[in-house]
Amino acid sequence: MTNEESDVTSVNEAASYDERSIDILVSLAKKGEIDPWDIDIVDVTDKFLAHIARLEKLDLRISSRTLLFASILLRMKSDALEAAEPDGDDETPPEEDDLHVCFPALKPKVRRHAKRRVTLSELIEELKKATKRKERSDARRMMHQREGGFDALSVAHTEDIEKQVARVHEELKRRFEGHDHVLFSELITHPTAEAIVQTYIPLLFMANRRQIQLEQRELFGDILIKCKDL
Amino acid sequence: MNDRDLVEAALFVAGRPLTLGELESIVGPDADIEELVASLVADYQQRGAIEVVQTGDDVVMQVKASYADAVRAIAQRDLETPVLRTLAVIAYHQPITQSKVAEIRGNKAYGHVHELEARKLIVTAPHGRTRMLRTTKAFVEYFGFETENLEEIKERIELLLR
Amino acid sequence: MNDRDLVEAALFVAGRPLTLGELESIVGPDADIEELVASLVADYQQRGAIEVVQTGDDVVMQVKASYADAVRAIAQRDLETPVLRTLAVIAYHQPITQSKVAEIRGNKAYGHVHELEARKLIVTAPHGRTRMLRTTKAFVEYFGFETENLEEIKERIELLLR
Repeated sequence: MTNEESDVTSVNEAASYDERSIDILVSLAKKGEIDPWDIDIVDVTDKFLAHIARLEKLDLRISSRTLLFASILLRMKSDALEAAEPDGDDETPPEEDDLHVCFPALKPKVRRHAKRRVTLSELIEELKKATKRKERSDARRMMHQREGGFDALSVAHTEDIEKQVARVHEELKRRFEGHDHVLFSELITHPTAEAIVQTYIPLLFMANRRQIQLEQRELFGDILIKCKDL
Repeated sequence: MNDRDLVEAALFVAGRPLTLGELESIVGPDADIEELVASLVADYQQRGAIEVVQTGDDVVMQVKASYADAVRAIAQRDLETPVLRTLAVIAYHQPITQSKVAEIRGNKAYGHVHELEARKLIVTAPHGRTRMLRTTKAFVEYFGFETENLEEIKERIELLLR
Repeated sequence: MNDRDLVEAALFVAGRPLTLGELESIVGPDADIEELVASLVADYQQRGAIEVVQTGDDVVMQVKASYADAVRAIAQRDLETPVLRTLAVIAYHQPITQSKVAEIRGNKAYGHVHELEARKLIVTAPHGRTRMLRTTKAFVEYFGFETENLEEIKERIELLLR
């Protein structure tokens, strides 16, 4: 193995490891199970972007994944920066203004807040429920596999992207007649992973070619497609 | 076991307001819950430092106001001072955007808003790129305001400020 | 305000046993705390569903045993249901990796593991890219298992599952 090859391999490994970590963060954030405020988005994004700079020679599949994650993280970062305000600190509150004087006005009622312990039989009851839920989701997964599970990432990699771009191009041209924008959701008649990926990736290509402009006003919200030069 | 004592036990362990419906589900459908509650309210009024209060459908057991300050320190404080302060800002300025609250209270306010929402003391609704915050009925109940009207709550806070 | 009612209010809000020393720090050094407590114990014994019990230095206000089962459902549990369910999965499958727990319980399990570790009910140790989880002695005490042996705990759970 030449030096260059081993270099690429190690970058590859590091990248895929980083992607997995980011993957977890992104999926948690998507489901609303972590608050973007709990992670230092700015820091994570910067580290991730530094990686991208080293990924030029890599496999297209990794790059497109990377691009997607980077775009999500960048969006989170911009939202985070936008919302962030000059540091205030609870330890050194601002001047005694009306707000702090009003604090004593709020006197909660004094109630009992005792909490009881959970019993062993309650623990067992929850175990039964957890087992049932697991069985159900396993059954669903098996069913899905039988119906032909779909690997979204492999599709973009193996299919002819230009063909897909042409298809989306035609569709957009038709829809832009009389409209200054089209929503991503309008392009998806059946929201399967396959349909979404096969529409989204061509859009990225077209945006890159400055044929259209993509705008997402809310994180994970609908994407606004604006015509530039179709 | 008698029904009145069962209501008393339920209010004691709950540590929060229970609805007449919740009490009925414990005592059973045959009991006259309203009467049992009225009897407890009257009984507690006459004696000691604890009171039973009914507000609409809600019944709660709590320390009488005259003893509240003396034992506040020993009560497990369920809202820490910085969170309470953020809540005060929201109550006074509501409806107010989350970014405005963060401007006044610093970035920690985002965590506070999260906690206050989980405690159902405030509700948040999307508002452009930030969120609009306001207090809830649970807030009114928690602090013993007599009104749910936001303007009247603000007036009342303003009055207390003087 | 009288001293006896102050003791009553303190015991009510504490929701845990208070020592005679703690009560004195609330009521003041001039009061005969033991006498005030004895009077409350006697008073509560005669009436209702609540009792005041003194054991050595500790005084506690609690629901009488005969009412405890009837109101258990309404008392707040110190572990929320989803967290408890994750704990149950860990106890049954232990030692189990964090990623396996997440597979069974979903991504929320990461937060649950965090909480359970903070509560010292489980310990986690690095295991490749994930963590290996198991229950602790505190877990054994909490649920009243007679043994600390993991295999025996699992056997006991299996028995209860039937």
